[in-house]
This record gives sequence, structure tokens and C-alpha cells, in this order.
Amino acid sequence: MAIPVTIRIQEADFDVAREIAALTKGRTDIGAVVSFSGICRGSEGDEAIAALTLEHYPGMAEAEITRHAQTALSRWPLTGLTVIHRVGRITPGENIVLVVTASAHRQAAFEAAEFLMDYLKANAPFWKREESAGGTSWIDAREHDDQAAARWTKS
Amino acid sequence: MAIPVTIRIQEADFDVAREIAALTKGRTDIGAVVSFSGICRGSEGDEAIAALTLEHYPGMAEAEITRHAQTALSRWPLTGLTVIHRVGRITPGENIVLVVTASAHRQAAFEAAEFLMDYLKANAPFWKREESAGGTSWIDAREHDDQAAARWTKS
Amino acid sequence: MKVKYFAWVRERIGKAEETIEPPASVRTVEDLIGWLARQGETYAHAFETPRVIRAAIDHAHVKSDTVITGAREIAFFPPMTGG
Amino acid sequence: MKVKYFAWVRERIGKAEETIEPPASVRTVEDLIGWLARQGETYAHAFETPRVIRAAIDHAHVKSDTVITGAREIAFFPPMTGG
Repeated sequence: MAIPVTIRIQEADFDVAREIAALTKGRTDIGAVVSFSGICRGSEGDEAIAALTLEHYPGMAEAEITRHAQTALSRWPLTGLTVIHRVGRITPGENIVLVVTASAHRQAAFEAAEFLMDYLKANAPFWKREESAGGTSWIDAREHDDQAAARWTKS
Repeated sequence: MAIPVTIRIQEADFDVAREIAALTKGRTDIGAVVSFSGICRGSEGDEAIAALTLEHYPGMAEAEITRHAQTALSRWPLTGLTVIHRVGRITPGENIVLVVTASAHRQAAFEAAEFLMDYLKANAPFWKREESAGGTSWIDAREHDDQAAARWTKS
Repeated sequence: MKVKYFAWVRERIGKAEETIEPPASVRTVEDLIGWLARQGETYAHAFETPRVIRAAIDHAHVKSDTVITGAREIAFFPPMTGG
Repeated sequence: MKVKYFAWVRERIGKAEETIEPPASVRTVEDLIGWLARQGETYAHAFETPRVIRAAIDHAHVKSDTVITGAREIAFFPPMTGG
């Protein structure tokens, strides 16, 4: 049976409960579901943020996320996974990204969700521009995110 | 400001979306929310399961979960956490346990959720009895769960 | 001293709790398990493999060599399987 | 060959995409960055620090020494900040 994989890039918000239900409804082989919601914060360091605008590379973004989803499926015994990444203007407190992983076992669900988030941060072609009192500026990539993604590389 | 900690042991089901909203609503300091839902599976190995019945030690169960919640708060920069553990009869596909962690940063939210689940499995006084075609029997503890909990012990 | 039993320990003994008065020679959790195991067939069955029995004193996990003096409530149960 | 620009690379150049015909001497991604940087002030500004520029050929990340022969679409952008 094909493992359900849902990947969406959209301006609209998402509903965590609906996405969890979509992976689990009517099934009795799932023991663990992990969801990760990334949310827009109202400040970065000392600076207040009015909003983020997310730009992406259409086509490549879907391809990159699909590739990492397939890697996750090959590495962990998942029963399903969902990745939703919003684009456009997002204000503090709003959702940015969702990853949901389902598995018979909790460790697989946790690890796959972390893996997907680390890779999204480091490799998926999205860029955040922030609006603050000082104007708008592109957020710098964090060295930390590359390191987080690198820990999943088999040595 | 006190960090919101919710711990409930209940027969009723829980609503993941409501619990996530309770931790995040009206706040703009949260960047990451992780939820873990543990679900009753319809089989254990080759054997079909008709239902689980969860027994707990009232008083001690709350105390143990509270103690681990405090450890999680001291170890990770969380903005809130919720643990709900159901008791009573639960059929395949139904929820058993929920952990939700919120933080400014994703790694703290992931690690704290895994820590809480590992400790719940190994140390919280709950016991599962399963009903199958062969009658009812208490589920054996898994060595694996003790090992999972032990990895959080500082050496 | 109040004693509580859970899961199959409770089922084998046939009661969820009781009040006991062990002799002064019963100092540790291990001693108490040994004493309880001699209180009849159901107890002998419940405590037949002492190393798998877990104990808590006043809602906190304890080891088998813990002294029970001053305990208000002692509980015995199999390894936990929650989560 | 179609070229796409994203985030501040796009903003500095002032366009999101264009079709270019670099000379045959431009073999690698690195060569192309060097050639683009000489196409005017806005390009020079966009590519002033080549080591921070990331590139993709036909929707896949590539390194700076990757040969561009046969590429249908090349994209240039800063390090990604999604998730």
C-alpha cells in the first residue's frame, strides 16, 4: 500500500488537527503521531518584527521537499507524512510551517519530523524578509541550521 | 511570568488542536510547537488487540508527571507544556497520550517532547492490559523503553 | 502502614489496598516483600519473582534496599507500561 | 538559457528572470557568476560576494564548479531561510 505523502506550499493557513486526522483516520496501525508547527515570532533578538514575507522558488521548493520526504520514508518506518509551508505575508503568532509524521513507533515519528524540519530550514528554497520599525530586510541564514541538517548525513 | 504547565489524567479523549491553541493563543514569543499523540494500535506483533485498559496510581501518576515536567522546564527554554494521559478502556485508533511543548526554538520543543514521552513510558505509574481473542493479559514492559529514558540522564 | 497494589500484583493478591503491621524486623522494601510473600498463597504468587516488582513510598519510586520507616503509603506494582 | 533570481539577488538585479546567452568560455556555475557580475552595476552588486551565492540547475542544488552545459534553468539565490 502506498504511504500517504502530502506536500503543499500555500498562502492559506493550515489546521493541525485536520492534517493529523487525514493521516490517522480509519487506521489502526499507527501508534505515534508527531506534529511540528513553526510560528512567526514577534521579535528577533531585541528587534520587534511587524511581519515576515516568505518567498519561494516554485517548482524547486516542491521538488526539494518531495526528495526529503522520500528520504524520510526510506529511513524510518513511517505510515504517512505531511509537509505544509506557507508563503506570502505572515504576522507574529501566525503559522509558517507544519510537519506531521505518523508511525507505529514513537522514535521513528520524532526522528523523521526533526529530520524534515532540519532539511527544510537548510535546503528548501524559501527566503524570509522581515518588516520592522527600521524597514524591511532579508533574514540571514543561521550557521546553526546547516549544522542541524548535517547531523543527518550518514558518515 | 509563570510558564503554563497543564497535566491531566482523564478518561475522556483530548483535542490536539485545542491543546496547541491553549499554549499559543495571544502569544508572539513562540516559534515552535511540537505535539506527540500516542494512539492505540490494533495489533501487537501478530496478535490482534480488541482494546486496552489503562490503570494508574492516582496521586503518584500526577506527581511523577509534574516532577518530569519541572525537569523539562529547567532543562529547555520552554514557553509552555501540556501532558494528558488517558485511563480506562481504549480501543484501536483512539488516543492514549498527548504531549505538547512550546518554545521559541524548535530543538528545545522537540527534545523536551521526546524527553517527556520517554520518561512517561519508563517511569509514570500506568499499566496497560490488553484484550485479544486469547483473553486479557498485562502488557510486558519493554527493555527498550528503559534505555530510551536512560539516555536523558546526565553522565 | 497502608499498602497499595496495582496491575497484576493487585489481581494476584485480590485487593487494591490494605493496612498492615509488619514486625519491627521488616526494615527495608525488600524485607517487606519477603514478609508479604509469606502472608498466604495469593501473596506468594504476587511476589514470586521479587526482582520484577517495583515499589513506591509516598508516591516516589524507591529501590529495594530503601528503609520503610516512617512511610505512610507503600505501593507495589509491575514495571510500568504507560505512554 | 533561462536564469532566475530570488530574494535579495532578485531585488539587487531588479528582475526575477531573464534569458541569457553567455559565451562558450563560461563553463561552470562559478564562471557564470563571474560573467553575470560584469553585466552592469546591479549585477555587480548582486554578485559582489560570490561565496554566499547558492545556485540550482533545473531545480537541484549545485556546487560552484558544476558544469552548466545542457542546463535549461539556472537559479541564483542567497542561503535559504525557510522552515
